[in-house]
Amino acid sequence: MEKYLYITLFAPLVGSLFAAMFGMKPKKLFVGIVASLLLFISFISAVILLVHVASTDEVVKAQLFDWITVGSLNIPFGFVADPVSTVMMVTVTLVSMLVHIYSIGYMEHDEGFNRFFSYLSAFVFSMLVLVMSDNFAGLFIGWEGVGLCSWLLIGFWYHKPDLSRDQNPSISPAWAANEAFIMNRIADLGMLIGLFIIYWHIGSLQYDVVFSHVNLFDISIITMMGIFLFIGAMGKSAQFPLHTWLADAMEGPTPVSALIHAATMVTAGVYLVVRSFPIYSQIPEIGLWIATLGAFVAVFAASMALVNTDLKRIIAYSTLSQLGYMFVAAGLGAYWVALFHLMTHAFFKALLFLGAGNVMHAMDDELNIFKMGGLYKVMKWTAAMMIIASLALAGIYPFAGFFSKDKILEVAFDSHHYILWFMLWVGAGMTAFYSFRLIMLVFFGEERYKKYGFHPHEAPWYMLAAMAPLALLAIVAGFFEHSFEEFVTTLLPEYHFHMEGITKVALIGLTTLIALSGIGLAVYKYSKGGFSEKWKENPIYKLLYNQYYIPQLYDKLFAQPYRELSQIAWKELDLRLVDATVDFIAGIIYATGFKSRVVQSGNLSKMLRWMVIGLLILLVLVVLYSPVR
Amino acid sequence: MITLNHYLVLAAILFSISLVGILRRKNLLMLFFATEIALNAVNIALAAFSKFYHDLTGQLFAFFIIAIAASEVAVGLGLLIIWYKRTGNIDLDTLQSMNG
Amino acid sequence: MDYILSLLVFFPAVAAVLGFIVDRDNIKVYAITVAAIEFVISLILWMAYDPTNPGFQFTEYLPLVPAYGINYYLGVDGISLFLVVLSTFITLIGFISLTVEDNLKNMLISLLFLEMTMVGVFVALDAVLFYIFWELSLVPMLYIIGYWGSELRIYAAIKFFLYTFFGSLIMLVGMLFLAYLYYMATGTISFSIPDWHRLVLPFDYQVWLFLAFFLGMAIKVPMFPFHTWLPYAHGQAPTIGSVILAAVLLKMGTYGFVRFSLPIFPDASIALITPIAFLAIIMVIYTAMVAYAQEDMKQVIAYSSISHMGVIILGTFAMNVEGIAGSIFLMISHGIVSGALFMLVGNIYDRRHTKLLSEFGGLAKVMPKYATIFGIMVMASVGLPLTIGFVGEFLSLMGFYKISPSMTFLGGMSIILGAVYMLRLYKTTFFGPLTNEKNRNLPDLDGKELTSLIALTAVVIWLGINPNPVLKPINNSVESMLELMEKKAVTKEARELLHANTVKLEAK
Amino acid sequence: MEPIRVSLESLNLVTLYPMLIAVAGGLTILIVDLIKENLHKSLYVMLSILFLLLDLGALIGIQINTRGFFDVVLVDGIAFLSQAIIVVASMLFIPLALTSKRFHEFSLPEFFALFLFMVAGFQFMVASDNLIMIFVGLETASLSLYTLIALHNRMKSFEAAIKYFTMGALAAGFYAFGAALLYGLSGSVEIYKIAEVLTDRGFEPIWVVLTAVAFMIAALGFKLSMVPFHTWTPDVYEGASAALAGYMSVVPKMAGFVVAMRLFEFLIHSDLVWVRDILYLGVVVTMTFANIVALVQEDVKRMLAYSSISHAGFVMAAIMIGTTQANVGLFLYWILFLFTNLGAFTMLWISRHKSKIWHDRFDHPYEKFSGLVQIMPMAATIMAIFMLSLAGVPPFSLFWGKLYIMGAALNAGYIVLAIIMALNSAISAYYYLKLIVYMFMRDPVNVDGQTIYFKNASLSLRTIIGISAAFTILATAWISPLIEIITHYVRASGF
Repeated sequence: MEKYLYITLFAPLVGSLFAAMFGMKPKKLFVGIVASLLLFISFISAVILLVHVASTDEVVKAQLFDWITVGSLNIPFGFVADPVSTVMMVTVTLVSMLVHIYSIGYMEHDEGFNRFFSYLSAFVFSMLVLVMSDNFAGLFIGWEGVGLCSWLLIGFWYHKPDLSRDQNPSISPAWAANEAFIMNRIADLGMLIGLFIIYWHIGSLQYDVVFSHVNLFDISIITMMGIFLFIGAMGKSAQFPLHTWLADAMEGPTPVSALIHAATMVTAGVYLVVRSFPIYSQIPEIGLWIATLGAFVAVFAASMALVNTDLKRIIAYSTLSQLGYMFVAAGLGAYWVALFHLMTHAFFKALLFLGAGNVMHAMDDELNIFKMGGLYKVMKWTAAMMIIASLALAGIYPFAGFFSKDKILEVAFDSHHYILWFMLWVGAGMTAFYSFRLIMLVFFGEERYKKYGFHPHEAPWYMLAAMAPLALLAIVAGFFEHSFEEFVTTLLPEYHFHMEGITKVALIGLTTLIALSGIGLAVYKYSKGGFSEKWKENPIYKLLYNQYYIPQLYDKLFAQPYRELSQIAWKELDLRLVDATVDFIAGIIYATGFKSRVVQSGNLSKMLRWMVIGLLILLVLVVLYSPVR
Repeated sequence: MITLNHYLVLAAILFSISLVGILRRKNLLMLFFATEIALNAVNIALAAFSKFYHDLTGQLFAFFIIAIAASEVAVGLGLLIIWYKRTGNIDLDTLQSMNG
Repeated sequence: MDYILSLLVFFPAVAAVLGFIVDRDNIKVYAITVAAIEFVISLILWMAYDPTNPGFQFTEYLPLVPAYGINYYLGVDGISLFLVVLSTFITLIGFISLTVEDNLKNMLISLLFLEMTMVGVFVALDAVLFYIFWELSLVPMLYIIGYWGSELRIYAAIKFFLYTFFGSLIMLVGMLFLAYLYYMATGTISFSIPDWHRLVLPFDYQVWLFLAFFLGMAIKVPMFPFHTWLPYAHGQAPTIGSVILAAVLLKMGTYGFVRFSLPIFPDASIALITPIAFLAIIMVIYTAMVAYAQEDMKQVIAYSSISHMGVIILGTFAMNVEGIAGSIFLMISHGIVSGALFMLVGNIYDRRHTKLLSEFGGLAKVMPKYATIFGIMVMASVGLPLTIGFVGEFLSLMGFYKISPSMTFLGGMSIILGAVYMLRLYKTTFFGPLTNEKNRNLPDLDGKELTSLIALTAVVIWLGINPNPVLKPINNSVESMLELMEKKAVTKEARELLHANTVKLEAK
Repeated sequence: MEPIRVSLESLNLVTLYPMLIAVAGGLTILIVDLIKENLHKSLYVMLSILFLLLDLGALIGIQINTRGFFDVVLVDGIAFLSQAIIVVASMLFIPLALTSKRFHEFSLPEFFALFLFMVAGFQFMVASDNLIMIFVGLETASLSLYTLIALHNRMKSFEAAIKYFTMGALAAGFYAFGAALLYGLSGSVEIYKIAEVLTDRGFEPIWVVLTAVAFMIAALGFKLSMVPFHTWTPDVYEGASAALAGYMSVVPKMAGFVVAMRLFEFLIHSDLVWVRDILYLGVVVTMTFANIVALVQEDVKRMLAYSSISHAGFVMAAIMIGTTQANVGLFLYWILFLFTNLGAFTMLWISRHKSKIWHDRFDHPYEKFSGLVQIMPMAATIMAIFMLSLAGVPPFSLFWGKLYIMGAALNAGYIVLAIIMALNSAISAYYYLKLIVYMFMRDPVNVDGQTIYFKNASLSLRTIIGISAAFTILATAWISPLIEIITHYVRASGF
């Protein structure tokens, strides 16, 4: 079985390197095809692994060779295929494969075609390293690797100039890329510290060793581990306050947003928490804290999505809020639920993004949804699939979202955190509203695009074909709930609901109700030309529209002071103080030299005088400084 | 009754005089004289000591000093004369082409 | 095989002397050949080195001034082995990528002498011998900076020389006094480092001597606040000068800490961990900020190397295998990465004769190869896993975490701030629209540049993925050194710290 | 009164031969000149070298620690060493007369005669512990030296000679007075007797003893150019020909050191703290002051003058420390310094140009050397090596001297002193570097270099340079044997 492990892992790498060979050459179609094929292979072997692990409850392990061996630290390149990682593998490879195929069409006219595929496959490889590694260090490799790839891909169109925030909320691709990288780095420091703590207490970074020993420790230590690891997770999963980069990351090509910033990378944080459940299950209060943060983000992000006019940003915010949901589940100990939502979300969110990509193509990269409308006529398929995705997102039966998202609400309610439940409930409503606001404004209502002179067209068949499986999954994935549960709970702890049917039904009712009403409101309002302009004057609207002014705040609070401080550090401290002191000392000595030359007046009688003075000094010393015996 | 100390005092006084001369005089010739005085002061002291110790070494030393003083004068005057030939005066302040 | 070290040390010198005869036009070929041979010899040394034996190997001993205990004593262990290889490697690469025309002969000859001193410092096992090479290395560098540098070159050169010279003289006093103490203790005077390692000193002596050595090392490293000669030296020096300075000469200081300070003054080193770590953290954070403020590409990298040296110092004073081995590895990786970065800056300088950031932008379109390699090096420099940069930084910080979590957190700032200035550098240079017309049709890297840079890239990746061949020998030597330290430590605190400084499962 | 009989054996004239040979040499040269007029200088040079060789031979013939000539002459280890150094230095100096350009002093036989007398004088000075003898030797040497300087025959050199002479006379006065006081205190002029007497009497009356010592310090301080008795040094060096300046920076000081050693040795080791402290002060001031002034010189020769003052101060420290190791260090340092400094000055001598094309006052301003490496790399490199050696950069010769003396200081517990020495070396590095910077990092100011630089070069000068360079560069190889020899002799004479 190791064979399949390695195939899954390295096929994307091969694809990436293959594409890299043509990285600086003009577009070559086969590059994309080869890369996609390799991903297909990788997907297949991932499925094989999944089946194998599912059928025979054995965990497939493989070790390539030792990476770092120092002192008592030994980090191998070790990989493991257990229920959790196999699920992740399948999800990742599947979505990536589809995105690859989709990109062949999407990036058709981009001269960076080959480069794009090498980056994209490289990303898949790193992501697989992240999920398959059997130790924290390996996870960290993938962790940074995906960071790098997201940096490359966000900044893919690096040649665009920097604009001011009001022209382009995320200043430029390059800027957004750096922002993403640095924000993640901040979190990574936390994660590294987490690793240090684990190492210095347990002496290993292998999951099995760590998790088998973790319960030996004083609760405070485990708490530290939990906190610092979660800080890492916050960075990758863009949880508040490290969330700003995700929206800006939409500067990247849309397939990238679909794959990295919706389906896979951003969920790495959730994966980390799920993966290290033995730690978190020891420290429920931290879990609660995580859940609270998650719930907050769920609402907070959704609220921003309500008013935004940027097609991709809206979806980005919804991703954010869905991540919030996942953390609630993970935090409350319903790890498998979190994982389940992670998977379903991957499907329908990727679908949503790809649909958005089609729309962008159709509207030649116009993003303002108020310049669209009535596109249903020209792009039925896209519209259909996006509606499916939105329904799934909104959590309407029988779509996938219904099963996973409602589970999370149930968990919240069941564990008696009613406030959390309420927040999520409101969030669900918002979600339903903004997703259908989007649908309405893009696909229905008057055809505003005409006055901007766009000529939309449906995407080519293979792009739609690439989306179809996702659409399918967005519909049916939910029905695998139970098989999924029993599969992953062979590793993850089960979550026992202890509330009788009636409340359960009531809850589902309530959730569906708010979702439907959200949809209803959106459909009703926007079929009637939407809200009146004066809403735009409303301070709340402004607040939401400007993302609570948080980016500006960060600018004022961190970026600018840092810039100024470093200027001071250089110009004032380093040059004026430290260096000047050194030169000053040297200068003093040199100046003394000039002063001392007067002794050498060259006048003989003065010279004689010096001699006599010298003698006299000695004689005076004879008198004054009487010898100490 | 004149004791050793009187001689020593005399010697000391002479020596100081010579020092003063060296400090004050701007004339090269006078400078040489001043140094001679210094040496003679020493001679007196030495003579006195050797008498005091009933030991000839001191006088021996004195004789050597006289001889040396003589040769010094020889060399000194030689230099002085050349200088006078070249510059036409023997003022100390003329010799400061080199300084710093 | 017995005399391989002498061969390694003096081959370049002899070659340099002969180089005077070689014809001007062929001198470069000659130099590259010599450097290549030297590199091969060092590789042979590595192959022949027995990683299981932590002690000094290939030792050569020959009394020089027996009356005063000075000997010609060479040897190499895991700690120094790779610094030797690094020196020869970087010299070779530097020669290949050399673009200087003016007075090339003198430059190459002095560089060959420099190579001798570099290798010499790392293989010398006699303090005076060490000192000789240590000081001698200043002279060729003085010439290189002072003659081939830019406007302020003479100021920079003299500042570099005097500053380091001053520091090392104080260190020399320390050495002499240490030899005297050894004489007091054993009745025979000796400057040989292994002898000193065995010498147990009372605490107060340790502190004073430690400080004497510290001054010499700290100025060389350079540690805040003795670092101000570095920006000038780098800013003014020609490319090859900066490359070697950053890659090897700075390492002499950190190497000195590992070779002298820790094993000879264990108690003092441990007692002074906090202040030194404090300085190191200032280096990390403060110089990172200064680097961010720079307007000149080269200065950014110059300051960045100070910042990284801070991490190295932290690792060295972690007093555990993880940290020290990590710091030594970081010396090597930083040598390669910063060397590469300086070369890259040199390439662009050769094309545009300016290093000002404001002159550039959007180069990625014009020079994709250049941009790619630069990107890789930037990533290595910010310590991305699977590049050479990560291993050392990770281990150093991990090691120091055991000493002080909070300080490690501050030191860890380097992974954030490093990304900040490096990505800014990269963005302003390569991203954005191509504004400056002068850059419109710059040629991409040519074969000569590519060969040297690809070689470096290969090492960066290879050692990033598989650092163990390097780490193992280091690990063994460091372990034995720590045992020695624990054995000879006199203060209770030191012994406890050294004893407790490994992983233990602390069950509740 | 019955006649006093003196048996020749008791005189033990052997001890006197070296000096006598030197004197005889001087006379011979004069006689030869009488017999035949205007002979070529090379003859004189070779004659002097021959006599100096004989001198050396005679010296080696003597076995150590013998007194002679009414016990006035004492040939102990240090006397032997110092004489050897003096003679060898002189032999290295004399060939510098064979310049390719004509300097008229070298065509005069008197020059060589006086030179040999001077050598004899120095030998007397070091080979005796009798105050009278020392005084006589000192004066013989000095008087000849004044004349030699004057013989260079240009206004500067006369000025230099007069300055030197006048101050020398004063110093002689100091010496005489000090000697008289010591005689008065002890009733003897033999240093070892004085030591005995004073020690027995517990140095009472203390202040008189100290006064005597003060005078002696002043007198020797002049010879060793200790601050503030140093003021003659730069001017005299500037006035004298570069070659002679180089000689002066080495040999007279050697003699002075030996006398100082003899005189202060017992005082240092007595509990008379005053002397040690005063010397400490003098040493530090001399080193530092000279260094600092040297920083701002525009003329290389003057710079070297100051640098040699500071080196002298450095070595005086050895006397102040007074341990055997220190004394060994002293001789070691001075031998190394001999070669390096002689080399450096000879480089100046080689590059001496009759007309002042570079500077209206100086013969060797820094500008003169700018870009030398491009015109004559070899010469520039050698000069640079001399400078580095003077700065104490390993492995060149003087580094070992510094190492050894600093080591001695530390072993005797003078840690602060050692640090001060280190700092001074650091400061001094600046002005040595300055020359290197000019030679290597600037472009030549004058185009047709060949015609101007090194007009004065000749085979013999080159040879001298070669010897000094070889010695300086390969110092590492000599150090060990040197130390052994020196230690043997210094031990032998119980210092």
